[in-house]
Amino acid sequence: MDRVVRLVIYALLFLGLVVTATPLLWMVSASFMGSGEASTYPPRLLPSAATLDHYVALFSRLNLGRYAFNSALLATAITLVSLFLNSMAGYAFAKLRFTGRDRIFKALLAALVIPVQVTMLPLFLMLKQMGLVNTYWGVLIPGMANIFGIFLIRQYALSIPDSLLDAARIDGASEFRIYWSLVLPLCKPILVTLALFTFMGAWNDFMWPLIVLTDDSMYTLPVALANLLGEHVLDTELMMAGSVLTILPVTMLFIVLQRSYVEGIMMGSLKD
Amino acid sequence: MIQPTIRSICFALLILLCGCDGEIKDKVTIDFWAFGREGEAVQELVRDFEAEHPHIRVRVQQIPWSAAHEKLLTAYAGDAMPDLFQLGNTWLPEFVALGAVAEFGPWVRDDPDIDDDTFFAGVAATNVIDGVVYGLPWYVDTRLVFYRSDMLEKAGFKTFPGTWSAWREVMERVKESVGPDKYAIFLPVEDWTIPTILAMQQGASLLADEDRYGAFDDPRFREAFDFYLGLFRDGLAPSSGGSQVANLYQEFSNGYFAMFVSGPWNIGELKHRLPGKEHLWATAPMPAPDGAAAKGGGVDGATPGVSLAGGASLAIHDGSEHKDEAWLLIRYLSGTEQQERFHHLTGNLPARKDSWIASGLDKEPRTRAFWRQLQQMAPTPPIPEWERIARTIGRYTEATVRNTMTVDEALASLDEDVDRMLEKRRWLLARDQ
Amino acid sequence: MASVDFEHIDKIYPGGTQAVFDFNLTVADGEALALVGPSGCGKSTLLRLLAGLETATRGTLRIGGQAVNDQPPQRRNVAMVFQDYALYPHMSVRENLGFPLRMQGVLKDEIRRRVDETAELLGLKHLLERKPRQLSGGQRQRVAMGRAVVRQPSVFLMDEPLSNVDAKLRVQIRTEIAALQERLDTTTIYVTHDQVEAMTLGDRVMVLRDGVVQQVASPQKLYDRPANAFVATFLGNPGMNIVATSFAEDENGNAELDLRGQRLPLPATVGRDLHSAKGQGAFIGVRPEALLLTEPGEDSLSLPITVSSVESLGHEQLVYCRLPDPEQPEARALDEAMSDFDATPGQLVARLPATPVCHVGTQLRLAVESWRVHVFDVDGVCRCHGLGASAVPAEVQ
Amino acid sequence: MRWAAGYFFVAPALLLIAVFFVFPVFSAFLLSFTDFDIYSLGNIEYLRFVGIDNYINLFGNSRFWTALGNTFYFVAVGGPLSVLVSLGAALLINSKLVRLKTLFRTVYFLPVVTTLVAVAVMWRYLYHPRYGLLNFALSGIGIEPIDWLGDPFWAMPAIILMAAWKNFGYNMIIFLAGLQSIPDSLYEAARVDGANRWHQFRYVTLPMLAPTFLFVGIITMIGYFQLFAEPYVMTQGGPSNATLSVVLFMYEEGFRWWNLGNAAAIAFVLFVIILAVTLLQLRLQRER
Repeated sequence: MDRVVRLVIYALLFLGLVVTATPLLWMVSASFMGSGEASTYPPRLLPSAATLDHYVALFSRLNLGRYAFNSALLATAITLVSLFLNSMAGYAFAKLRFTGRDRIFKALLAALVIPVQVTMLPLFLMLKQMGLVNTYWGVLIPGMANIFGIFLIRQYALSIPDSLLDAARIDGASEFRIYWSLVLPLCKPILVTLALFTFMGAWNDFMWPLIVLTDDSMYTLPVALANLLGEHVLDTELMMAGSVLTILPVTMLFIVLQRSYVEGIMMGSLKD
Repeated sequence: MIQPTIRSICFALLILLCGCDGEIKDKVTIDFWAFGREGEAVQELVRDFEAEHPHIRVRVQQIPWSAAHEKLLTAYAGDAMPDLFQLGNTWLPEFVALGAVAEFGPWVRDDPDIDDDTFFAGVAATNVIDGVVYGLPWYVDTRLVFYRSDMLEKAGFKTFPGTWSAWREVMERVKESVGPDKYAIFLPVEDWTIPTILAMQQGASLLADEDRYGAFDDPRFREAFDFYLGLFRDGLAPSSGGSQVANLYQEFSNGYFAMFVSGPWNIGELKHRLPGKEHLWATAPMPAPDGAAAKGGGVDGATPGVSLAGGASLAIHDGSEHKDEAWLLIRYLSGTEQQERFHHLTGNLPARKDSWIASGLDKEPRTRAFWRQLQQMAPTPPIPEWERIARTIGRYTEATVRNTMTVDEALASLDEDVDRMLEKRRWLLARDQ
Repeated sequence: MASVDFEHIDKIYPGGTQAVFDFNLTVADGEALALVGPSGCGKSTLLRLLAGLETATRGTLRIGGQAVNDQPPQRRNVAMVFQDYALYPHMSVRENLGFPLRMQGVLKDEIRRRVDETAELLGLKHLLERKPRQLSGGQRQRVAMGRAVVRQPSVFLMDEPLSNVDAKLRVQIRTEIAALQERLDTTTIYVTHDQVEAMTLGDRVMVLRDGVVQQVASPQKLYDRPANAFVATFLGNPGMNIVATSFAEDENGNAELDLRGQRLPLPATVGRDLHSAKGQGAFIGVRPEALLLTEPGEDSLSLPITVSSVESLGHEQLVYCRLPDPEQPEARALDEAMSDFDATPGQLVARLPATPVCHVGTQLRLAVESWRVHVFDVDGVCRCHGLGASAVPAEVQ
Repeated sequence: MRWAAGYFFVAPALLLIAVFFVFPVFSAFLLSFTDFDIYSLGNIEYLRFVGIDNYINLFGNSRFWTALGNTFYFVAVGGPLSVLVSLGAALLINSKLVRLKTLFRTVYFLPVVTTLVAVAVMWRYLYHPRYGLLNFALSGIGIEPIDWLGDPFWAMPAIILMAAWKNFGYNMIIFLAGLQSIPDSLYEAARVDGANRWHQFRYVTLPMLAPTFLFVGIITMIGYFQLFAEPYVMTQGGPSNATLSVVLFMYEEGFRWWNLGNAAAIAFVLFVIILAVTLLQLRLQRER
């Protein structure tokens, strides 16, 4: 009985594996095909002769290096800044006493239901007033503080024993010192997770950079890719190469750090 | 341990974030937005321009046509307009109304190289609003028919027809000869240009009362619309939309369809993408409606029916700090010689007539169709809302092609939608009177 | 080194709970004071007030004569050892020990020297490069001590420092701490809920309950002369037995107690102001070791009991027994008041030698020498230690 | 003094959230009562206060209803589908009989971290009616080619399918966490009480997963209501508006045609819907 069940389970799991991985593998494969090869019947799974032409074209003609740089720059900046600000706030909500703390925190949680699209229109007008449309800052600023990040850090910081903070106070550390030399190292697991979350979120973000950036020298990869699609919709293989390059960095990052990423999701969901 | 690293990364980031816009002092940099293929090709011309004007640097940004209108408006809304930009000439009224475009008056008047007969009249007219010049035509564009001459021949036709009825007949014959899996003509289902051209050929005005209201219940519009829909209904065109056609050129070459209606850039594309098959395809002006009621177009095929006065103009952002330099570049790009070069690079047709004659385009068979067509052009209504109205026409066209709406419903809703879009225009007009 | 003064300290938390009521105490320079009481009695609050982790709602706190109410923790020069040690988990032992010095801006070489010195003192030398999670419980405890010692504070604050150490080790460390305190001669305030620790480590012991001081005295005195029934039951393991009785008068008008019909004479000095209490309830207290399985002598009283359970501990046995139910309803009402100091009405525990073995259900008589009986009034305040001739009036707190 | 520290720590984040989130939310509310458009951007005198006209027009606009209908379609079909697939995958992986758990988990999760735009671009090609891999695979089992993105009937299912592929890994992880938090002793107790596999699933696993279900349900629903990038990249809302979502509609109104007043009204309607459905879900959960 168990053997039959086991067989069925494995069959289903491998089916899932095929369904999940095939599109991605095909994308990689198609990116190495010669022009027009992906649009044939029956569809080809592997290139007849692998070529790097499309990758070369992306970097030489289509400026992909620049977009990758922009994506990396913005995602890194958003990650660092938001990590800093969110961890400060999350720690304070968990461990410091001040009037209205719990009420403010509840209000923040309630605000999670508001779809971000509501804010986009006025935000655009505000940034325009501040002269920040079409600048890196325009992409960066709205991502600098994030309620979910604060929540995640707070949940984790709750587990830091108060006595540790008190000990540091008695040992003569200032409040900022306690945060910097004690809380941050102690929160390292959640910080790594949140950093991954934020980085991937920023890397994959599409709608806001699409709205706020007009100058193509500042485009992020997804925006550039959508742009490229408008122009090269017929060049399947080129688009696949662009997609591969857009996906590759986050995928690598995930595979390397998948453990803490997955744990982070569990943490964010269970400690509700 | 890790802190110094983080700190130095932060610092480096700050420098990057602040310092990326650094400019070299004594050079003037002008931003130039160009769309699609033009954006790629114009770079070469711009390099020569920079060589001629060492104090000017031009940053060309290439924007896909599909996003161009949106991007320009976003840039306007966000105060991020380039100094100089290409502009579909049906969009010009919109940007003029917004005060985003600089007047060309003195420059054009004082220029010895530009007079009333330099450009095609129909196209030049789209750059003038209330008597003021706001843009200079860069290249012209109109829609006409590309067809597979071999397939037509196989169906028994040596020349392309000049009237709607004859056109219809050709399509029917072609369809008979290619069988059920292939089609006579390919028409993108959500397209607004072809129904609009057909309607303008019928003499429909599209909008009424100084463009305050939609006028799509006009029987002339209706007639054009019916003709257009008939092509789908009778199986002459595939009604499944563009997604069936992954690659227009490949499918055209495969004989999936025998005709399509498009603009001049496809001459270049077809040459480029279908090497060695030049003898298989040709171009022809839009057929004209039958009978004398038609507006503009000639009677029964003697002259082409009207088509859209399309094309792209070059305009200068009113808030630009480098208008003079931008004008220099425009002047350079609309010079006879550069127009010719641009044609060779992109296949786009020069806006200057003398460039046509100098390069013999008016004689070459494929472009000759355009030369003829360009004499027969009509502008779309010069109002800011046009682009949106045009897309709405496209949407309702699609709805009828797909049979989700009857023609009556579609046209009524179209009128209703357009009236709503024009509400602000009516208010503004009433207010300013 | 410095003395510590609490003057009229009140502490009310933001939620409105009052943890400390009008608290007064002076700890002399170099003295070791143990603060003991059940959890939630406010003893930790007092430590935290002194450390500067909480601010007093009212009153003045002095260290070395100087008011420190408004001083942040780092300016008070106190060191604290926490219940869970509060070692910084990401720092090595060396870094943990050096941290307070680093915060004071002590130079690197000096930090090194002093950390080494402290490590030597506490036998931590070989552990200096380890992280806290690589240490055993006892070693962690010692590091925590070291971190307090290294900065040479004027006051040591210890918040139940032994409660996380297993029982065996606890005895050892307890003596070490005592020796260390002796040697450093630093004013020490030691909070614990364990009476044994309090008794062994404190020069004086203070018993605290619900934010109110019950008694401050030397360990021996606290045990022998508890000021009230709470202190009496709290100290000792098992604590003092409390039995409800009532006041009465003999035919001569002398005050006496009526315990299940037995008349227990009270000394005249005590009896005088109890006259008015005639007929009221009272308690007597007897330590388990005072209950004897012998015939009552002339200066002792006898309690008829039934054995309800026996805990044999090898060298002795703890015999739980019941007194017959009282007849007077008012005495029964008094029983209920006993839950106040954690005693079960009618139940006694006797600490008896291992033999003869007692059996459940046996009816016995236990004898108590009258000088070992404590008398408490209805509010639990101790009125006298001993009965009859041997009686000593209790000090009124 | 310590209070000051608390404020010092939360101030930067709260300030940013107040300025760049809370304030815009209120502004959006005000904006939705004006006819702020491209004319007003140029000249603020052209701004009119129009009361609730934007909302009235919205409810009279058939495209809005289409967008709303499509969005509900996407949420109602795509949400449960993706949640069920996630649950299935989690149960399979969590099975005691399976080895290589990490491999399966990682591969299943991979689509989640990929860039939406890039995979949408890729799926456009997979869905190609004549050359796409999907139709080819279907032809293998005798199914006629489907014009996935070109046929109004199939376009939304195509988007749903892609979204399920992209998202199921995330919920799967949450379910896995939920499953792993069920103590083994419960299953052992159930087995001792004579429960078979199905009974164990029905009477132990499912009830114990209820809080996880609620959480997954709510975050999936909130996320799915904000459908945008998939149709933006794959279909631009077509064909025949079959994939026009509320957010795409808002984007078009707001950032293509710059009718910010209208767009703000759309955004608010979306907000109210999300809020209502969230409360409804919480309510249903509590009643159970």
